[in-house]
Amino acid sequence: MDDFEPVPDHSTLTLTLDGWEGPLDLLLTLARAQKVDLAQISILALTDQYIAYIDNASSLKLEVAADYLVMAAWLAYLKSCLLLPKDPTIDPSPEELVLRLQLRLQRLDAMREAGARLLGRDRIGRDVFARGSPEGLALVRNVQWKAAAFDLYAAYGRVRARTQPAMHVVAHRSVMTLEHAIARVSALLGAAIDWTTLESFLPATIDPAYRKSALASSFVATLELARQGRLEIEQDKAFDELYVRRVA
Amino acid sequence: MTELERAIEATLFASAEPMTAEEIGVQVGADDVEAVLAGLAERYAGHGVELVTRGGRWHFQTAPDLAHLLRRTRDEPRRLSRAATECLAIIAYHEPTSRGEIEAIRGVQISKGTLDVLMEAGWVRTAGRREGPGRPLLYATTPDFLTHFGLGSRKDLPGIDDLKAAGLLDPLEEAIFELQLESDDEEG
Amino acid sequence: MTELERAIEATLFASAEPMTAEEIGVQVGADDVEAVLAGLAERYAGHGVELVTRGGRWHFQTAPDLAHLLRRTRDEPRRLSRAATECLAIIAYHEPTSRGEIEAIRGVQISKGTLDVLMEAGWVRTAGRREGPGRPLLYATTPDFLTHFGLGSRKDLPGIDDLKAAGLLDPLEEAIFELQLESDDEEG
Repeated sequence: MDDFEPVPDHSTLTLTLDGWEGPLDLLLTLARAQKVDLAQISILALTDQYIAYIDNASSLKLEVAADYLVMAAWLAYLKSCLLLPKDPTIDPSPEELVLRLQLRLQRLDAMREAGARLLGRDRIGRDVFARGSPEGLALVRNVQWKAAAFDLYAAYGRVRARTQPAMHVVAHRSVMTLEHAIARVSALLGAAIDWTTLESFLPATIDPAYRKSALASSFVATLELARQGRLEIEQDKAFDELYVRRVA
Repeated sequence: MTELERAIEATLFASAEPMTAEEIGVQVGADDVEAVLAGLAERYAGHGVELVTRGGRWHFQTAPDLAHLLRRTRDEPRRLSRAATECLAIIAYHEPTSRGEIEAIRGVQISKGTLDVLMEAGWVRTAGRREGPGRPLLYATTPDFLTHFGLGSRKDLPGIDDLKAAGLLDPLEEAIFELQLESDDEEG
Repeated sequence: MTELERAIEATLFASAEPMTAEEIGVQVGADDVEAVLAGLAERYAGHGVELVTRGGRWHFQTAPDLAHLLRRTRDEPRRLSRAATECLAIIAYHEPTSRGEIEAIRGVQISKGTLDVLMEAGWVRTAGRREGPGRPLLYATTPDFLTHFGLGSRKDLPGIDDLKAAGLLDPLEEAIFELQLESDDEEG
């Protein structure tokens, strides 16, 4: 298909037809063989050549040949119109059809020639060359990062809020720790040989919250000391006063 | 040589692609570089390297008459099939044109891949659709086509004026399509 | 311009590599091209393009004083991503701090590009390594950071009360913040 002038091979028409780019291509090649201006081409002679070529086909691959046979039929029709006495009722007239066929052949021929002339021009990379190693024009993107102070602080708040486990710390509240209560109760027990209320061990304070904490811690402290066998606990009934006494 | 000439010369030497006068102006920070470009092209006339304009884009290239010196070490550019060459010519001389029109001129269907090859080469692009029956896709050539084939513009297509004068580039009349009668109708 | 000059000019222009005088001679089919090369270089002196020799090899290059024209810069304002903003905030409040610590505080890994962006923006710098296992690289903010965010010093970073008042800390406990402020004090 790369060859611009395929050579017809009459012995194997199937292959030969494959070599043509359609019936028009075949017609054009035959027309050019007449070596006259395509506008002056003898359509009668061309028709005879074309039909003879097709008739010489010993075997036809039908799907390839269909277009060629249609063209042959059309040319045979055109030839008969040209040879028969003029019938003015036929429109378009045979002369008009001849003109159109000539124009078509000229158009294809012109484009074929134009293609060849294009390919023959001074082409870049074949005949003329661009610079071998252009430095290139660099477009340096100077990114200017933007962020507002608020974005920064909001981001920090977001991070902390997202990642820290909720941790609840009781703030501004004095408490008596268990260790402190154990130490206090142990010390006070030395003075209290008899049954004494737990409340009497509590420190004097006006802070009710601290008093509550001291009571709770001291109670746990007495339980711990009782477990250690250092004191005894007594209570008459639920929610009644708690009495403690040192173990002698 | 003026500073502007120097700047334009350097810009076009450095650019990996042909540039329009407008792009060059932006690059060198000047308006109206056309006249300077023309002057620069004149200055290079007769050199081994020339400044040329193709489809409104400027680039430096080696002088065509030195091809024999430079060709030996290089590969031939892609060889186009006959079908692709004819397609390219038909598109260039008729653009924008449809696949149907290309097939009508060649009298044969375009096999798959033919237009692809031309588009891959960067010479042909799609150019919208024609309003009308079937809204066929249209094809046209690219600036790279002009650059590659050394054409200042489509006016420089070989023989285009003569072909036009002879009516060979006129829009195809429907009647001509009927030449092949049934076979074309089937495809249409 | 002589034919030999033209041939050499075109050869060097089209060559992808600098060429020795000998290679050029082979290409253009001439002996003793040195003198011609020198003449050609002189012809180009003062142009936007120069013919130079480096280590015995000749090539064309754009004039060094025009480099700024060939490298156009364009300012592109771009908003800092959410990840980068968080990262920057953590560094600001905890500096100097390591990548590992930032990730621990964010609870999300940071991509390599994030710290790069902050350093490119000029707001974060590396600040040595922490003695200890792995000797992690430390990051801190720069004076530009303070300037950009309108801070006189890092002590001007809003503390807990400010953030809380702004509603930025809703699910956050004060104690955590006190902890953080202590660590700030240590560094201050």
